[in-house]
Amino acid sequence: MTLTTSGIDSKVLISMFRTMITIRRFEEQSKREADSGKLRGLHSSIGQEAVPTGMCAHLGDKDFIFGTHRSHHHCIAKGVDLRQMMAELLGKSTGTNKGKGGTMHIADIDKGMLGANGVVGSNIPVSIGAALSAQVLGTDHVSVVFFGDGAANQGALHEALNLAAIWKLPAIFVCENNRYAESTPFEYAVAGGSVANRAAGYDIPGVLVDGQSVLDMYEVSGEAVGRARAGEGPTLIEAQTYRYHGHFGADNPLAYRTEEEEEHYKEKDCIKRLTDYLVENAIATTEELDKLDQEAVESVAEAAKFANDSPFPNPEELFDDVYSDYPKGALVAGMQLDGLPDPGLVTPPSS
Amino acid sequence: MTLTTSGIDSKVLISMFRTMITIRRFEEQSKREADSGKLRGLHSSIGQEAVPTGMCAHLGDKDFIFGTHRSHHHCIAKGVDLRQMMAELLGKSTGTNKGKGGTMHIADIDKGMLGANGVVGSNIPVSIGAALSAQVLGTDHVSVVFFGDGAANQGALHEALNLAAIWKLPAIFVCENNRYAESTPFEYAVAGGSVANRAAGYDIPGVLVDGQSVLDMYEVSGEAVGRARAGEGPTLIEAQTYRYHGHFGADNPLAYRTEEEEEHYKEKDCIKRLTDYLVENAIATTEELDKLDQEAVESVAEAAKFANDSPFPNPEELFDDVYSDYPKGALVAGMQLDGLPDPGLVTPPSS
Amino acid sequence: MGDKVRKVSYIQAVNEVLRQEMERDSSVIVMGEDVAGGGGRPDKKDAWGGPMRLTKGLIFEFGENRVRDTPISEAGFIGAGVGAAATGLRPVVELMYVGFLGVCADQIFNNAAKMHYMFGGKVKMPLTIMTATGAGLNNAAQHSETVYSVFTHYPGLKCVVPSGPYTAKGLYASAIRDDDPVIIFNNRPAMGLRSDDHVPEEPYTIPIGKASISVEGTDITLIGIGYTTRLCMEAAEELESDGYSVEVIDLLSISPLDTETILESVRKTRKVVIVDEDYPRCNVASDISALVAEEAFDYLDAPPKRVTPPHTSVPYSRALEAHWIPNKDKVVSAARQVLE
Amino acid sequence: MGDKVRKVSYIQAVNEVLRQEMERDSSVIVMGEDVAGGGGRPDKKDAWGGPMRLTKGLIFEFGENRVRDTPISEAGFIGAGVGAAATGLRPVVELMYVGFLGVCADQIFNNAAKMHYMFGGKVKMPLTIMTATGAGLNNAAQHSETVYSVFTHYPGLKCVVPSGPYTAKGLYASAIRDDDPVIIFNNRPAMGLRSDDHVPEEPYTIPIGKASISVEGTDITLIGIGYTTRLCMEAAEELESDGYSVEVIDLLSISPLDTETILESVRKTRKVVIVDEDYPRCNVASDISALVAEEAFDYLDAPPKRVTPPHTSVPYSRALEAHWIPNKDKVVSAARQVLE
Ligand SMILES: Cc1ncc(C[n+]2csc(CCOP(=O)(O)OP(=O)(O)O)c2C)c(N)n1
Ligand SMILES: Cc1ncc(C[n+]2csc(CCOP(=O)(O)OP(=O)(O)O)c2C)c(N)n1
Ligand SMILES: [Mg+2]
Ligand SMILES: [Mg+2]
Repeated sequence: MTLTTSGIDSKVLISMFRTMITIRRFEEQSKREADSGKLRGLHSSIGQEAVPTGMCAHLGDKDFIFGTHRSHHHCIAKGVDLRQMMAELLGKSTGTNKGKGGTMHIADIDKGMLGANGVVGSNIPVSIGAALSAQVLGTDHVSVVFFGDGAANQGALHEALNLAAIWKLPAIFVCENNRYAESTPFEYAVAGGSVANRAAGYDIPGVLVDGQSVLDMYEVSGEAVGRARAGEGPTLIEAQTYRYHGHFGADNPLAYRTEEEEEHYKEKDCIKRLTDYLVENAIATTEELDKLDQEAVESVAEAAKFANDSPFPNPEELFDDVYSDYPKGALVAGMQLDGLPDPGLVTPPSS
Repeated sequence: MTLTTSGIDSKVLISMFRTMITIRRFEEQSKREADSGKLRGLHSSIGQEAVPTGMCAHLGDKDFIFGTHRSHHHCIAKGVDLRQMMAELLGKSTGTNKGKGGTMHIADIDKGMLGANGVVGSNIPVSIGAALSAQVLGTDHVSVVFFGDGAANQGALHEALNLAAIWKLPAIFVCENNRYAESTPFEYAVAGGSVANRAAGYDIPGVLVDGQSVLDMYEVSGEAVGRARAGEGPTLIEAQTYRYHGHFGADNPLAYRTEEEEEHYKEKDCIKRLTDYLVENAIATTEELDKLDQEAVESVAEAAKFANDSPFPNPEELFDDVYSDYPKGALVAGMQLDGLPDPGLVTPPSS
Repeated sequence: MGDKVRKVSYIQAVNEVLRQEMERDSSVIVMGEDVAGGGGRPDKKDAWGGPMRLTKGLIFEFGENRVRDTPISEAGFIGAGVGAAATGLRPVVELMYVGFLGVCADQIFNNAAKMHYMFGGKVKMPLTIMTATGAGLNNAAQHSETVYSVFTHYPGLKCVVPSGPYTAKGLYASAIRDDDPVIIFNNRPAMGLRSDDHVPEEPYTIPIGKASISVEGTDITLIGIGYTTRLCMEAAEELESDGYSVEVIDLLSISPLDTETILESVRKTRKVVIVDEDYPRCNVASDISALVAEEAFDYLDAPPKRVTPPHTSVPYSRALEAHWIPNKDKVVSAARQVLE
Repeated sequence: MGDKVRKVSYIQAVNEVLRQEMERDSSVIVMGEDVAGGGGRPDKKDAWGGPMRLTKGLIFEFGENRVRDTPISEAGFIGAGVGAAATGLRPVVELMYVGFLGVCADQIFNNAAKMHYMFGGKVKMPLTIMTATGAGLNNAAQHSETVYSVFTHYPGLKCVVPSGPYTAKGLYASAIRDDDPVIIFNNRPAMGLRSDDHVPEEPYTIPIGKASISVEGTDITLIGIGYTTRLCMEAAEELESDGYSVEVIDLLSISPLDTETILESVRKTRKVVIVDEDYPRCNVASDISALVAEEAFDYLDAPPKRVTPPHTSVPYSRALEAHWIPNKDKVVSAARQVLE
């Protein structure tokens, strides 16, 4: 184990670099797929790579994470397979969710990724349920939920913080404060101007961290995870970050934020900063990092090929998995296929 | 205007005494009516009289208040007619709500009492809507919501605090912390052990007050109302109080709390303390106060007589007020009366 | 039969099955407001045993880890139930009154109901929610609702409505062992009642998705949901004394719906009355009426008929509520209209 | 007619009526997430003009006091809408997608719907909620729901479903002027579309509670709800080329339901198909099917028929979603079954 000036094992640093660059390349590819009309409703995580990367570096497959509508970075940081992810984005039967969930619902229970979720704030209570399981079953697993600054205004957060606090659950709340909820600025919507400060009301630690620094993110995450595993209860982390793209594909963010602001955050780009750190501290050379980047590009390309080559689900799969033990078609009118166009002919309606 | 040592006009003090003693006598009578089988689901406010009394002393008919399942004291403090209240409890057509609402839903818009509400926490967002009206319409009216310590755990509070804070609404949040939500102790359910402390997270004033002292309650209420009227935004008040009876009629509170605790709070009884204060400071004699008590007893008795003598609503009234402009019976199957027993024959089912 | 009949109240039956299922499977936990009562205070545990006393005594047997009082934050703890169900527990969560569904509906409709489907079948959701329904106790508009139709509307949820102690015990056992989210609707006015049914002490299950025929008959089918089955039985008695042969179906499950049993019965009797305490628009009675109309059209001798409350909120005054709620007389009068 | 026809998109029609109603009555305000966009930042006002652009430009005309961006806290701001409506304002509040109803349902079902009744008629509730429905855009299970049946279930709420720009403008005006809570369901896939309907510039209203007959006919009645009326029209064209005379009803209001228009039409045509994109259990189509079966039993030549999605959540993959959603072919095939 080679510790660096940051006190972090160099293998971990390299691995975090690989994760972050993979997220970025993956998101560039998903944008290309979206631009070519193959998926809609993409919420890009570019710019926010460091947050889940620093956290998930402390987690194993049996620890749980929960995401949001913007969750590709969470999935990748937790180790979900890129090919299955991309296939899911394209609605293919080989996807993580067999094409049933799509970009806002990717889940992979084997990797401890318990789901992106399209309803803002909705996953926060669910996440403490996983922490409750750990506590009741006596394991030392932890549960981490990621959510946005906008989600911090949902009552669900308040209820979950309170429950996690009174039961001392191994639950970690990570607010990715990217300064906007759609077009609405954080400063306008969050009274008091701080999510981390809300923790005091529940008598739990609240930590503000530079979410563009994976080293900082790694450090505060380690403390929170350690506390949770030791039975010392929950932590609320507010990670200051930024999304480089619009809220979704067609959104032009300059309608509500300035170029100067964008530049300011891109200056602090998490990948750039880790690159500089690794090179300056001679933990890796530019060439080595380029090679990792190249590998990321390749695995993303392979994932894209896999996804594009994969078949769509059969129409009958529509009726699967409504219930775990339910006879297909036994239900009500409408549980049969008739008078339908060939799915091959379906063209994406214009949005 | 005669100011007393407390700095409060003696007329106001006497008037607050009258309000508190009236609430207590009213609640004693409602218990008698309940015991005789004429109403069910009574949540007695005995012990908590000082909280709305101290607040409502600052409010006029055009200011709004909002209550909970336990709201008789709020109604009386805001000036709702005792006869109509009692008639409502008995489900009579002369009630505040024409018998449609009952104990958990008493409302009187002319008096600015916008409703008790049976869903815990539900009225908190509604109350900021009245504050929004005042702000949009440019009046100087304020809106006050009362809620319990149990309600403080509902996400609705968090959302409403945040909204009131960012919009600087003339909204006042009064938590009547009577230490229990049904049988669940405050210390168990509220992380951090304080509701008032939660205010800091929203950057608004949070005030802890002895809710058994109507003088203290009057003082902090005056400050909050003044701030609200001046456009300086919301205040969260936590008033420490106690309910002397069980959660509802049939509840035996000694199953979850101790006699010592009950004694401790009854020692600090709000009426007793105000009586002592008034007599000690020679603002009123015991005889004068007894006379006010006697008047309260009489007006409650008169209300009870009025209510008992009042008719039940006609069966057809069932269909009224579903909509403001809706042709009766025009709807769907079931909008007609047939095969029905005479309402006079209806005996209360055993609970 | 005589002394072999074991009579217990609805509440006792539920309490018993909860205890038995918790003994049987250590992953079963119970959560809700005051389900112990005393919020874990060592000196005051199990003060309430649940608002309806369904969970009385469980904390002593299973401890605070598995029997949890919750703060009043239904979205929080029902959401936690969803997460716990997805990660190895079988939570039984109490939503005190169904009228409070609005504060936690997102957790039930968007997460509990959809995750299994949305995740491609890869997550199981063995969550049981129990809740109280029903008017008749003068509790006014927010505390007297039935609204199981709303849950029935959502694919992914299973909904059961026990009609008495016997069916409650069997349906609870099935619900808790089921890998899908099941909502159990307990009619509050009927919860304190004993019935004459024998309730075996040993555990048993009643299949979800199957209706039961309470009485066989040939002239008309009366369909009850939960306690309205009792109204149907009383109505049947009266109608039988008039010489009619009445079949009564105890629906038990409203989702999945046992369309076969319904259609078979109606094809035989050619007449049907459905009794549903839920609001009349878009309710289970409409569904069954439509089903019968569409699938047994050629067999019907008269139009199907629904007995429901009017399209109004539940009024407080007993003088009004008595007219709002379905009762035996309304069922008899509807049946007579169909029979004549 | 030619150049007299003023064609505007659904979005433009709604934007226009909001502006006109705000001009007409200073107590009308608009609230919701990003309804201006920019959260009132002076330099970035009206960045979005609402997630569906329905409120574009309103902030410039009416200012921050009457056009309010809200934090993401639907229970909070819809609850505030309830309180504002009870105290002198006429709020128009946006619930971005109807699938989010679960986070704010308590405010809608327990407060907005019940207060007028529960308070004995003494409080008015002139609240308008607008929300987006509809599958077809590959937005998966949580962002593609229709679920207007759930709102229809609750007494006290009025529910309208415009079928295009013309009906949207008239129904919005009625909703905003109505003293009861009205929920307006906008079908998202249809919102960007223009239609050939003339949309007068001057304000007009369309009565809530009345259906409209889009085409008269004598052989069969097709009933559409919102955009499914368009499917019915397309199907009617195809069926007419086969020689059938088809009547199409554009329901417009689902609560109150115009039972008279429905029954009159069905008594004439003796056959009916109802097209509803909502989940099939306890939905509006069931209600209408039951209504027709019960009230027009003797007139029917064939059982009523419903075209709905299957009892599943909305799948993401376009390959599956295309089979989930109702379309013209399904309507035609259902109509043929009924006609034959
Ligand atoms: C309950 C709910 N309300 C509204 C939305 C619509 N919506 C989707 S994303 C979003 C903004 C979320 O902002 P934030 O939580 O900061 O996350 P970010 O998009 O910045 O990652 C909104 C309002 C939703 N999905 N769910
Ligand atoms: C949303 C909701 N959950 C649960 C209940 C049942 N309930 C009624 S009163 C009550 C306790 C309320 O406690 P608190 O807010 O402290 O008020 P208090 O009764 O002490 O005045 C509960 C749980 C309810 N009415 N609404
Ligand atoms: Mg954000
Ligand atoms: Mg309390």
